[in-house]
Amino acid sequence: MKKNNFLHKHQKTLAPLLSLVLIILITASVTPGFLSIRMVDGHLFGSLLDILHRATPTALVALGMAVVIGTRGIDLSVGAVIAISGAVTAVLTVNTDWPVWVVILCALGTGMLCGLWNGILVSVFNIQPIVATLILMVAGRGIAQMITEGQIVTFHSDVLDAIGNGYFLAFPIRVWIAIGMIALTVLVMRKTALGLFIEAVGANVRASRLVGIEARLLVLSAYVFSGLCAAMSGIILAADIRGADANNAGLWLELDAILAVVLAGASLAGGRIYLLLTIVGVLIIQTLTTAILTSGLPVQYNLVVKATIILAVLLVQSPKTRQWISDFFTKKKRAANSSTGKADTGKGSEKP
Amino acid sequence: MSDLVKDALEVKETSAVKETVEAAQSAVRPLLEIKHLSKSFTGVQALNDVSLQIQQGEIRALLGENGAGKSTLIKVLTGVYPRDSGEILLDGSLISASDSGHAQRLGISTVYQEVNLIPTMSVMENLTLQHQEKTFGLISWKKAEIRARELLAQVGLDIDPLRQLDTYSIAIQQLVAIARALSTQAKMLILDEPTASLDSDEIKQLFDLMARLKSEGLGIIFVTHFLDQVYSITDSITVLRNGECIGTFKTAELSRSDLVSHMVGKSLEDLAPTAHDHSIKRERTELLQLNNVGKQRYLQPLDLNIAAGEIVGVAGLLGSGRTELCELAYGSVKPDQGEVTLSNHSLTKSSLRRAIQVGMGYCPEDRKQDGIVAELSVRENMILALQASKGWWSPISIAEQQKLVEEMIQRLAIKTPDMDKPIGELSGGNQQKVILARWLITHPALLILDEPTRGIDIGAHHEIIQIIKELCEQGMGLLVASSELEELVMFAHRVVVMKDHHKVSELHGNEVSEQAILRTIAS
Amino acid sequence: MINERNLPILATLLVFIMLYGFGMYEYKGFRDTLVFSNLLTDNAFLIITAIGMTFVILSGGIDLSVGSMIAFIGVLMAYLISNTGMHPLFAIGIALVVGVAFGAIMGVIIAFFEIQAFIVTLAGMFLFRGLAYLINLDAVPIDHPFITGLYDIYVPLPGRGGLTFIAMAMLVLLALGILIARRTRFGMSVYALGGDSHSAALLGVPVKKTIIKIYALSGFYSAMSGVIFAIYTGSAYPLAAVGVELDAIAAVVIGGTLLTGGVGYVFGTFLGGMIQGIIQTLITFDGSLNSWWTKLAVGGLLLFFILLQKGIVYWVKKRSAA
Amino acid sequence: ADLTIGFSQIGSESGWRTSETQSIKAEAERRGYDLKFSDAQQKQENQIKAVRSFIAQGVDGILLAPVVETGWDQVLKEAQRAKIPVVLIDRGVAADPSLYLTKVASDFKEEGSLAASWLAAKTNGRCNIVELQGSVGSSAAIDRKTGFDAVIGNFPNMTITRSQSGSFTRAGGKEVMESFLKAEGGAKNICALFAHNDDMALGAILAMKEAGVKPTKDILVVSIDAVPDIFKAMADGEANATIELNPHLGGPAFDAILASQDGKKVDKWIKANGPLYLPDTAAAEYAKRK
Ligand SMILES: Nc1ncnc2c1ncn2[C@@H]1O[C@H](COP(=O)(O)OP(=O)(O)OP(=O)(O)O)[C@@H](O)[C@H]1O
Ligand SMILES: Nc1ncnc2c1ncn2[C@@H]1O[C@H](COP(=O)(O)OP(=O)(O)OP(=O)(O)O)[C@@H](O)[C@H]1O
Ligand SMILES: [Mg+2]
Ligand SMILES: [Mg+2]
Repeated sequence: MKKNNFLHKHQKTLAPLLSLVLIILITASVTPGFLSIRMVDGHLFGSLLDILHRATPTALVALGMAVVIGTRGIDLSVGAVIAISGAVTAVLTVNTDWPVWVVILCALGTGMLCGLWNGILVSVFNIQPIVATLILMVAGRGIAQMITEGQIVTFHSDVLDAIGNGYFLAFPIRVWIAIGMIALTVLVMRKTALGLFIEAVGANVRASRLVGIEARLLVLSAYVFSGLCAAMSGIILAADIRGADANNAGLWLELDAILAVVLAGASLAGGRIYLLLTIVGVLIIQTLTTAILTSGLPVQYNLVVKATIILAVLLVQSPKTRQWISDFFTKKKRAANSSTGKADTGKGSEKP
Repeated sequence: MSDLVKDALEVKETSAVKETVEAAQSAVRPLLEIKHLSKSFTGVQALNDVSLQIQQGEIRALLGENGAGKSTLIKVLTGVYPRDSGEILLDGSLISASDSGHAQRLGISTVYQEVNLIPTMSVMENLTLQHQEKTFGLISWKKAEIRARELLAQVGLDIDPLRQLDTYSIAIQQLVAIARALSTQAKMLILDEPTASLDSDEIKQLFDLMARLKSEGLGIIFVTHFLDQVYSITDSITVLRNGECIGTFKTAELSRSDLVSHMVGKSLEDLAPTAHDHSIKRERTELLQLNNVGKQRYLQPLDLNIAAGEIVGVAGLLGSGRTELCELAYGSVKPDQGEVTLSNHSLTKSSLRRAIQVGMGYCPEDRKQDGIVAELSVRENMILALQASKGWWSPISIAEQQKLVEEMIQRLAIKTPDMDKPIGELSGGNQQKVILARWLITHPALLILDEPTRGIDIGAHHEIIQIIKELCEQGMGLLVASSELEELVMFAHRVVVMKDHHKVSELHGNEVSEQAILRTIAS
Repeated sequence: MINERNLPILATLLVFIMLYGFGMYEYKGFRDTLVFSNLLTDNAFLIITAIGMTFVILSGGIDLSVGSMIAFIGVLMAYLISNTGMHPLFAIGIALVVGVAFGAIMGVIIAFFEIQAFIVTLAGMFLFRGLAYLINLDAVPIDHPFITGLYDIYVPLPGRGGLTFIAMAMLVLLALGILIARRTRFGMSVYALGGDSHSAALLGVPVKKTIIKIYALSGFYSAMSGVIFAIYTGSAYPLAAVGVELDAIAAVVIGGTLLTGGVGYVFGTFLGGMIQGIIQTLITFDGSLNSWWTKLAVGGLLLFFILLQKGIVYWVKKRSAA
Repeated sequence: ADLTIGFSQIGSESGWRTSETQSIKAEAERRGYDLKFSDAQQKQENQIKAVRSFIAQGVDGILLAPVVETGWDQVLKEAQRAKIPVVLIDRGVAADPSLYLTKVASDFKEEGSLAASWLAAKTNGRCNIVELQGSVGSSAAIDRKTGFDAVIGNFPNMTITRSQSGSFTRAGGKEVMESFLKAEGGAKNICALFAHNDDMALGAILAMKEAGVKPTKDILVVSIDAVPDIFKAMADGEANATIELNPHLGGPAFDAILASQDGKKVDKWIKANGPLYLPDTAAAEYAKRK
């Protein structure tokens, strides 16, 4: 009884987790060795590690996206911001002898600037978020290409190499970075009233304004944060291939990020967001991608498989499905002791 | 007296009363019959084995405290919520509406609680939605406009049906909703708190309309918290308490005090309005000062001072500018001339947060759009204003939140299974209480209330007025806009009368009376 | 006085006229009617897609699958015509039915499983593109005489321009869209749903049925757009129309429709699509922008027009208030 | 003569594409032509719009780098009606050759075949190959694969064991190569990598190095395009061969337009296939192209 209650209360949390476990198990049964993890050169090695490693850029972007979606916004420009910050990182590394941390700060600053731009369009000029960020989505790649002059700028830097592919305590450094960022965000959201304010603004701006929440500033900061997260992701992606690919870095990543936020149970109409579950959503998507790559499927099946599995996960997770299933079982139960029930109602209707 | 109450509370006796009423009615086949209806939400048994019958040409009051299950009954009846068990018969045949549209087609026309219209559509489009007349298979907007004007005339509204609905005030929207309900050929009309925020004139108009429909043989269910209205229009009364049907009574045979006891479950003798002293005893220290404050096409410039411990009422007809006055005073709409100061802080240009920090508070009129944050919990909704004034970096600890909220839930008798329930799932009146509580915990120096008791039951109404008075005795100033003159007269020290967006007069001390206000408005 | 609700659309019209005027002033070639008729023909498929998208957005939803649908329908049509030897009219019929059916299925998932439209249609976007790959990876020509014959349907205008079959088809579909939106009960239900879906349900709007119809209609329009695109290029290509969903959304929004739903007009979408086309044309006429400046210009002009439009609306409101 | 030429480019999706654009622009500038450039951002419809706009402007000639081979008949006919010669750049179209003046292009299939031939010679026709395909559905990917497959079909012991799309990008190449190495349990069962472009190969080389696999020693690397970075990789002993896709197509294209204006006959296909480069000349080539 008590256990049942627990399940009931945490349905929303359990559904994405369950989906993740299922996808991992199914992939493992199709691909031998998928679950194996070994120590190689003092760090962990295996497909599961690859998933974590590959998921970090998306996870960072999704983190920012979740906050923006919480304010009833959306940020389509993250892919372009990734390209811009990658380009800044590469060009500064190649063309200046500034210390790496200055370069990184510059790249992060550029990302926040991009976020500020989006934020101003949305909260000051009242342009609808999807269009406001669409502008930077289109123009941003142009900016990135301008910085790299349309070429892939290859660079070399030990620190950046380590960010892209180094290990610390057996785990990839970039995974640590992502964990740090996630932990920090969750902490700020939980331990201050910021999370409450963001959700309130997303759910009802008018009411939030009337209680004195400075909604404009809040929405603006959400986009700046998203820009920061995208910039981090951009640095990692550039460090990963030791080059800035202004044309392709982070292409369509915004869709994966939004997908992850929604898989976690958030609504694009604002309101409640779930940061940790968003990360689970990212892992679901990355597992799927990695599974398709290792499966040896012909390329033309990639998208159909991805779409089918995403749809399946969505359908399984839908609260409606759960309700129908539970209705089905209660009906069965009722049918079992229907005799008494029927007699009762029969009597009731005869009486008056 | 108290014996009677006790008797009425005895379950056996109640059902005896009920049966006699039913026996009297069973001569004719009831228009609507509800049998053993039950409905539960997670954690709440909203309706428990409710049965009732309504005849043709009967106006039935459906009464009960906030959260008693009135709205739920209506929604189950019209198929908005699926029922757990029970039967519904209309005209003797079993019906099971699958949604509101289906119910309409079956002949049940409903005005739900809160305004449920489409704010982004024009009045005409709202009125004719789903009933548009067509020529050659296409909607004819010419006919629609004619029809819309007819319907608006029925409820006595003379407004431009082509304008967008949300440019009109809540009261007008409410009337539009009623007009819409009349647009269908119905056997049953259900009105869930249609009179909240209406003025006496509109209410009279509505009652005339109900009387006419009654004579045409419609059955009407009417939900309200105003007992006067119950006694002036209804034939019979069904009382719900905690989801249970307490009984059905002939209006003429039930005294007010008995009715209240049935609703509340205990006798409340001190509900009668106590005589109110319209003068303040303490020394006058000014709180709010409006100096020639106005805004073009919004409100004519006016002066207004409120002192500590003073309650100033704002009266006026629908659309007279009461809400506008409140908004300018609070600062949610910035005036384009004049000065606003609160306890010597100039607020003319400052942010709302600053205003709240120096002691301003505002309960808006439109609870659904401006008040509640539906997805958030009762607790979060209640601490929102306090938290906002503190800033995001100094959070109120959960323990403290729980303490504050628990206290308010007790004090205002808010009916909720727990404080983490989303506020959107509370009954309308309870939502209103939460919004009020939101401001009470900020301990404001000056609280502005726009229609504060909208949709609140008599018990709570009484309680809230007590709280208001108490707070003022402790030195809080209060600006209350209300369409209920009786209420204003009960506690206001001073009443500002508005007309056509400017202040026409101010009644002081013993001048304050319903008649005086009405006279000022009429002049 | 101008009705406030028509203001955004009038502002869009004004922006379009100003732009066109600028083009005529700046470039000689722009003054020919050919430019205008090219705008109609070249943006036909985008506008058709955007009309379907307008209904979706008016209802408060979104449909990301339209671009992939265009590619899928084209490939399907090509397959039916060249591999089964079917007459193009039949192939078009089947393709439209398939488009409507897939749209309706997405609608069912959105309505009954209560999953957000963004995500369902995102999955649809992956799925349709994937299905296109499965039918045919390569680009294939559709050179059936019936299809090539359509190019000969042509109403010349004064100057070098003329209305092509494609432009006319678009205009017919536009008129149909306007009628559905403003003159049918379904259309009003769409507006109601977008304005406040909860209230709409209480007012008796059949919410689920309407949602399914909306996505089926969007499926119809994007399938139609797929057909038009196939006729336009005389070929089918599984990578066609990538990113068209975003262009369509932008066209709808530039046309004055609110993404939050409930407010907007189909005709505005037409103007929005034309404005997007004109941006492209102006950039080509200029011809001096390199690749990255092209991107910046597209984004910048988009922003400029949105701000201009907002400015006009703001200014008129202020004027009429004074 | 001072010509006005319209140039409809696909986009700027890769470094190679940008080089091509720059080369053509530089050539036009050198000759004093007025080049109207239009970037179609990977969209065929934009290219059609651009060609139509060029026609409306009455240019003297049009260069078209078609994003896809089909779907040009109509607009080419319009150009012909307006008597504007069209030169196709870097790939052909599936239209009647009479509709365009000429094409200045290499043959993707031939590039694939050349890569396969080199690999067959290098491994004596005995090799398990992993393939990094370009963007799914793109003609470069399809044709390079077709050309490659046609040649290895002659060698029973040459098989493609894994083939996935790396979308022509470095990041894609790296991620897919990582998964190949995981799925095959390291380099034991892989003898060579064939990448549809250099960028994917460069990404794959990074993946190999991180997995402790030595490119060229454990796995042979052959790719197409000849971008500068691949020469550096070859010089460092990390790649084996690349086939040049010539980006300098402006000169022959303009010459063709001039020739046609003079009423001379122009070949329908001006081949611009590049040679296969090997590590021996890599350092010098890198210095030249940097
Ligand atoms: N959608 C819902 N989900 C969960 N609980 C609900 C929902 N709607 C109503 N309830 C609960 O059912 C009970 C009855 O609510 P209902 O709205 O019927 O009250 P009411 O009698 O109309 O009150 P009021 O006078 O305040 O309008 C309340 O306890 C309320 O919290
Ligand atoms: N043209 C308009 N556009 C937007 N909002 C408007 C417009 N006209 C009125 N309102 C809003 O409608 C609300 C009610 O206005 P109204 O003049 O009816 O106030 P009232 O006297 O308080 O009437 P009520 O009895 O309804 O409270 C106010 O909040 C006002 O801001
Ligand atoms: Mg109620
Ligand atoms: Mg008011």
